[in-house]
Amino acid sequence: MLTYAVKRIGLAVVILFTVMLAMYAMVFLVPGDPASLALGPRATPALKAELIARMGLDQPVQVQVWNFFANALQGNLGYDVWSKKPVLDQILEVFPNTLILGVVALGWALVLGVALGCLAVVWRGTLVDTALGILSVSMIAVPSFVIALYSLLVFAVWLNWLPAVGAGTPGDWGSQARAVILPAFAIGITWVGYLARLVRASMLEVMGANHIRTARAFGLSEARIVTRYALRLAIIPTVAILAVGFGAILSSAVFVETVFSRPGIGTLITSAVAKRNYPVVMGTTLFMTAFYLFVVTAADLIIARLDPRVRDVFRG
Amino acid sequence: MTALYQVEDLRVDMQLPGGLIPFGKPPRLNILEGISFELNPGETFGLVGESGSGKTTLARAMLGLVPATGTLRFRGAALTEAGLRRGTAMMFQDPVASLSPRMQVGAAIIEPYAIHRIPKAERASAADLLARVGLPPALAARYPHELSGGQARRVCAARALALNPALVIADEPTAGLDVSIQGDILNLMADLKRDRGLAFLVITHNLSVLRHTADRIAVLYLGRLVETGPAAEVFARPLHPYTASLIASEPDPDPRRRRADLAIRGEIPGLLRRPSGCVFHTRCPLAVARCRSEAPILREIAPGRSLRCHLAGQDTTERTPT
Amino acid sequence: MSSAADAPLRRPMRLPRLGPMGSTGAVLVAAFLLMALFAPWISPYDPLKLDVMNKLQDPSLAHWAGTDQLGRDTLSRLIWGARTALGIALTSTGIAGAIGLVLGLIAGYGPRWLDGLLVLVFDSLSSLPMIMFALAVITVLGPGTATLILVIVLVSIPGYARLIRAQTLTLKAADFIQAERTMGAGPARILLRHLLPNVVGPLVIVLSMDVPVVIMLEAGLSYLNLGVKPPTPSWGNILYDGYTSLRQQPVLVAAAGVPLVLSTIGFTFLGEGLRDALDPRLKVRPR
Amino acid sequence: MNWSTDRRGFLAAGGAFLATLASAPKLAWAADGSTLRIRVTSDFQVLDPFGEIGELDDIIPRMCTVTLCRIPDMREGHQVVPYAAKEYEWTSPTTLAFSLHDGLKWTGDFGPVTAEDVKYSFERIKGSDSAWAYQFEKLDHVEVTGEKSGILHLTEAFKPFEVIALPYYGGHLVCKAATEAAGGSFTTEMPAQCGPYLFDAWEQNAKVTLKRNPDWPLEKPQFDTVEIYIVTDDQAALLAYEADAFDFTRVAVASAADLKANPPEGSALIEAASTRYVWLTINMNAEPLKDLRVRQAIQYAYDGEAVLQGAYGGLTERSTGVIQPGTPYSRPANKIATRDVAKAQALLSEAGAEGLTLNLYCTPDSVSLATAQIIQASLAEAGITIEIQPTEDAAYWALGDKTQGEGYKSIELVLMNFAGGVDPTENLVWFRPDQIGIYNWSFFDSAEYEELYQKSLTEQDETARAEMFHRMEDLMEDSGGFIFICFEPYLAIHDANLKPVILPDGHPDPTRFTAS
Amino acid sequence: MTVLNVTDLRISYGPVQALRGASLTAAAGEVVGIVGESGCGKSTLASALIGLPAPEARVSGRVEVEGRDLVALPETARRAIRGDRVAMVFQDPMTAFNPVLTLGEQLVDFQHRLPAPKAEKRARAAAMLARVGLPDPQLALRRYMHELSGGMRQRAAIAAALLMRPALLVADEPTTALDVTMEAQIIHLLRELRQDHHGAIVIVTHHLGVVGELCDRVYVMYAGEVVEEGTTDEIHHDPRHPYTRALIACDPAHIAGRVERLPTIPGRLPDLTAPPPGCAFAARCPQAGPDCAVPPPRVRVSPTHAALCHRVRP
Repeated sequence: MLTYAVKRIGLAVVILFTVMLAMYAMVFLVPGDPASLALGPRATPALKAELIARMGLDQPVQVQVWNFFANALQGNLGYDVWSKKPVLDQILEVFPNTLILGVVALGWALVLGVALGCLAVVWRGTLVDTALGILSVSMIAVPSFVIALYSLLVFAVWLNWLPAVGAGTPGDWGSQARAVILPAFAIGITWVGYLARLVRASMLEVMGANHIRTARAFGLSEARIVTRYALRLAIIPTVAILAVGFGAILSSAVFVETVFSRPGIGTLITSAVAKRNYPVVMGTTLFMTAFYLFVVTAADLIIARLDPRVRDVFRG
Repeated sequence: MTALYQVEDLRVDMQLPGGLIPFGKPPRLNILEGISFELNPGETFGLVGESGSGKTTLARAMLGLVPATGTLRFRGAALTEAGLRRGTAMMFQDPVASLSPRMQVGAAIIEPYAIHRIPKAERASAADLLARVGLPPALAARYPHELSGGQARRVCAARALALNPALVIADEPTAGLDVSIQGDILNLMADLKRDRGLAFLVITHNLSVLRHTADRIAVLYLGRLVETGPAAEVFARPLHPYTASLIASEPDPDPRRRRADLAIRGEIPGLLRRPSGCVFHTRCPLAVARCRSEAPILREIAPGRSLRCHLAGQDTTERTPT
Repeated sequence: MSSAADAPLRRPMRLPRLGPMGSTGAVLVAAFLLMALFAPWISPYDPLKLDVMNKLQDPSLAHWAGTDQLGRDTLSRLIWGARTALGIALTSTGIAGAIGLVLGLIAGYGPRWLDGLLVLVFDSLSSLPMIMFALAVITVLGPGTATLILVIVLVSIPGYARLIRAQTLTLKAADFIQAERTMGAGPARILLRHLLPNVVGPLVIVLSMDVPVVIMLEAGLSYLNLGVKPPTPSWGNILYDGYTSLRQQPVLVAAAGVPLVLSTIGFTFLGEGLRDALDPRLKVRPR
Repeated sequence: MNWSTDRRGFLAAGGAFLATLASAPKLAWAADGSTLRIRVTSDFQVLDPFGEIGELDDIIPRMCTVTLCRIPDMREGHQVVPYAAKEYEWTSPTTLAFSLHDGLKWTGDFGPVTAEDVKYSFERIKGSDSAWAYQFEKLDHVEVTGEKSGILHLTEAFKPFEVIALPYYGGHLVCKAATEAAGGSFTTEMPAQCGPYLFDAWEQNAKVTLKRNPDWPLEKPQFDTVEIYIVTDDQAALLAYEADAFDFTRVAVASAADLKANPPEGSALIEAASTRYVWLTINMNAEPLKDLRVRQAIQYAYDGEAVLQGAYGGLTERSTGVIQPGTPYSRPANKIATRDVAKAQALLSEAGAEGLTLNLYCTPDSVSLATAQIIQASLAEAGITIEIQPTEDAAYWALGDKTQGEGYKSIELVLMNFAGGVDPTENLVWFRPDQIGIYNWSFFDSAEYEELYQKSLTEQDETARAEMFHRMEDLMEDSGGFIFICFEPYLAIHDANLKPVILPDGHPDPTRFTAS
Repeated sequence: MTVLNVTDLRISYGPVQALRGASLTAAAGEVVGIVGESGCGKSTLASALIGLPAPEARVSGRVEVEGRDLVALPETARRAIRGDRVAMVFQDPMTAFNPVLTLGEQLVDFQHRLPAPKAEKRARAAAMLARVGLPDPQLALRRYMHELSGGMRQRAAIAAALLMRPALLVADEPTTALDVTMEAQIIHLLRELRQDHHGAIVIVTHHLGVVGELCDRVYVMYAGEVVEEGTTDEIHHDPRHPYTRALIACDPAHIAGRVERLPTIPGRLPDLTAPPPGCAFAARCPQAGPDCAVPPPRVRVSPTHAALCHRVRP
């Protein structure tokens, strides 16, 4: 298990480095120098010079690359060209909002998705199963930002039930909870569909396996078979997909946060794109990549705990 | 008589899969070592061994599908790609899987002609090839998954025959077949051998397949040849304790001849836990101290019979319960 | 257990049976393809023709879906929007599919070191959150259709390549490929004649399931004004126009969503139908 | 279709249970008059007056520090009134004497606000590379006559100085000691504050909170707390306003007609002319536009009426220059006032420039995009193809910037708008020859213009000044480098109980907001 | 004492009539073989013997274990019998165990009917593993299935089946997945175990060698029917049904010395969606005549020996 964990984490680190290198290389595709490009109207040469110096853009390329990596390893993702605040600070400031959104979205999707999936298994082959199948696929199909927009129009503007913008007042749980409902609904609905389909498929696959027949042959109760023998296996693809899903959800947060003007990683990055604030764009992307890799790696380690076969693949 | 196919001191190592990224050099695992034997034209050579003995790897090495060291000669000359490909053919253990799933049978069996760009005039028709293995021409329009187990084997045989090879390597030719059909395939192989002078290398773990078909057999244990010799002699008087155990382990359908005793205990060790000395010593009823430390070599102990055992020539049949 | 010989004759190349969901999808997809293809002939107006005096009209006989904030005919813009959406989606998934196919075959069939390298690149690319990576590229290259296609191609390749690689690795070890090798078939023949026909099936399924993702991405970025440039009609642009004109003309925002939702549903249904019919065990990762 | 009525109708029918879920109705200020919530479009970047850029950059110093004088609400004229200055007097055409209120003091032990701070604040910008250096172009020096008194010496008589320089941007005072301690400049953290409010909290890209300064000696502002919300999208802001997320927000021009017809309950709409002037830059240095006839063809083909209707909802009129209409200085009419497509086509064929394709750059906001698309359509009728290049802010501003490479020489058409000042010279300054490669993107290079500009600065006679300005705008139009589009109407919506104060550049001054 | 009594068992899956009226018995202390080729219905029969037919199967007839009819009992009652009075050794020991639970966890689970503390169940499991010849049973209890060798898995499967001392042990192809040396060991083990196991053992196999080595009595199945039954000796040395004869003749192990051509059975299995009304083997039978078109009688040759054939005379 330890070997597996070390290898899996090592792989994540290597991937992160590759991504960092790629993101950094993109800076040199920018026509003109990124510093002055970023400062915009009425920017003074002094400001530009200061920025160039702070971003280290006057150094030779290899020094820049080295600095970049050295800094990133210390958690220094560079500085916002406008506010001069460290990018990491900005990210950490808004990240909780996105994280809450992601967790709530995935959370309700998980509860409903697993429930629908189980219903489909129970009523397998019936009209209910077919209807749930069509419903799930439809949920997968509809773009989350369209749902976001329409739910904003209906529930916030038309019915005025829930706030239309923002993430609620810090410290006020009630207002934060109200603010997260619509965005989480919009993002999560796709995942209700995915999870329902996935749970149905993996439950059916596992329940048809030979060892379930063995457990039945030994007279174990159906409840015990499902909870102890089937679920543990059926949950494995769900855990794997949840990790990937977390990444995808954080990605779709870009649109949904913008629609709801909700402070978060998505609004941070879109406003940075609008300003060509490349350090923020790059820093945010790297941060989210690292976070995604963290989640996926953690999920893989969880899967390895759930499934002893996986960790032994690496034993060699 | 020159040997059709000569194997001398063959060795195969395999690379173990590392992680997802090749960190350093992945470990290598020895599969086969010191394999030497020859195959004569027109004979059926049986290669027997349990799963994990390396018999399929040996077949693949002989066909140049896995990298190997040692000397391989086909028709007296060093292996050439073209010579080998046109002179040999392989029948796989799972016949359906060995046919391209999206290719009709008719196209599949003339595939060798297409590969070697044989002029039309020299080609046999698909119907003709099917006829050679006793199948109706209508089968040419089927897809592999539409064939029964016996039909699929015959189709593979037809494909193997296309280039008129001198040697056909058959991997577990009867695996998965009911006894009532098993004979069909073995008879077909016998017919082809007789009518076309084909040599067969039959790879199997099932001794009973070889009993009636093989001219000579070789016994493989954990990547080492432990015994070779004429089939009749080996069956009648196995020299290696492993061979003897294999023969003795065959269950007998006659209840009146039930074995009282176990011929052999334990299991074949994994390739990662290859025993020192003689690879068989962990299960050998006769093992002595020397067997644990010193690896025996394969020696010819009588004309046409070789043995890899320190206790060479000891007649082990006495011990073999019948 | 009945032997394979008893199985009814099945032709693997025959058109798959799609089932009700897949058929619905196929009909929708066909409708949108026709709409995109014949946009110049079926759209009642020039989608770029302004008529500011008649802006934000309610639906009428003259303008079935009303007009937008510049007086352009919404229905015509929606029809041409199909062209934009499907054009980008099909082009980018097509290019990505082709490149992914080649890279996947190379990784799966090529030398080990190359495989390792490619897999690392695939893993890295697919670890980037798709939309954020798209935004990063847009920051560097500026928005526009070409950037959009480039981004989609870049982020899609790893998925396709990994699928093809996995299939190739499985097939490479399969007996029928080994059989080809024993018969002396060269890599080109094995790749083209035996591997290719067996890997394109899953690829087509995955491609068709990715089309709605791309449509969504195009619409989303266009909504943020980071996608196709105005005045080119895009469902995302129209949706944004509708959003900004919400108080004056709610029809616009409602109308833009209809083709967007119907087309993504159509492609998803078709993809699911294809998967169920051809390769039910194929796992499709959400994006 | 009437959105608001539908909504209310539904709510009425929807039952009390649903209504409890809905946001609380707007409360009367008397009940909770302590927090003011206003919305701006973007976050602040630099709080140092030296480097201020955007709206919030100006609002926060206005709240946390002081200016010598301030201008009233845009609807109440431009006459400045003393603010931090207890005494404020033009002692001669070139000298302005002031003394500061007692009790104004910096936070953090930096002591009282002194005349030395005034001197430091102004002189460090004067002649520097700050964007606001032009404000102090006519300032000679600041004479400190006492701890709290001093005299501003101008190089020549220039009455508009008090409007241009003092009420905003560079006019915000900074603490000399604190700023020097911070290294001579600062960005997002003010080293010392002295205004009616103090900076309290910043949620980046979301919200800035300011709290009442307990030590503020002058008139007490009405609100204990001011929350400034950052919502980029106008429509989102309007929706949020309707959901009672804030009390004051600017709204998109496109919403005006509907808001006027169906104002949200308990709301008031501010509709006013603003100083933001919009024009189309035609770069006469770009290869396809070097021929005056081509530029004039564009001026003739341009459909001004369609733009006003399509992009501005008919709320504003065609401008005749960069000086606000309705003022004595504005030019009576454009020379090319009516559209003439045939003439445009004739000019094009004369110049041999049929089938011309030009790039039109604009920022990607909905009004600009609409304007660009109408221009695109109207020029298409004359046979000119326009490729619209919506360009994000930063890249947009780099287009005509000569420090960004050679691109400024060849940009073709740019849709531009600037927030103007009060004095016409503040708007005309950007088209002087030395602004080529900075903000004069038309490559408009007129010696006569420069001469008139310099004269207009010191000319005291209004009529003579007006003559000069008219001539300058004629020169601009004749060059074919400009199409004057309009002055953007200013639209904001706010709680009916609130009385906002909006400065001429459209920025609100929250310190002066009152509520009943 | 008769432990198992199957009467006229019929099972069909949709249109396929997999089992068409099978009757058999097994007594305590006896090892009964069920032999036949693929498609003969023996796996269907094996599932029915432990009261676990496929969910879509339609079952009629009786399967009495210690007098209780598994077909008629409700599922809860059937479940109470499974793993307690009847147990099964499955064909593929790799997939027959849960891959993510240790062997110990599963063996403890399988004793859920036993009112005993977990530690005791674990000890019982260890003892049983030792009994079936697993070296170091304590270690084996902590292992996952993929960590055990094929032989160890099959021994573990047998241990699992014997844990509750069932009255009926059904072994479905217990040696098919194994190599010949391992097969011999498992046969040996089963033979050893029957000494101290007092219930009935039913071995389902296609391998005549396994039957010869292990069974006291044999039922030969063809196309969903029991075509011949008898003691192993009777079946081997005096087969009466033409199919049994052909089958035995085909087995190469049976043929002493070397032959040029091996015997085969021509033709193929009848279509079980529309089985012939008469003898199912008639189409492939060298002795078939017109009378074979009517259902053949069950002809008793000896008290223990009977065959389903027109040609067999008592």
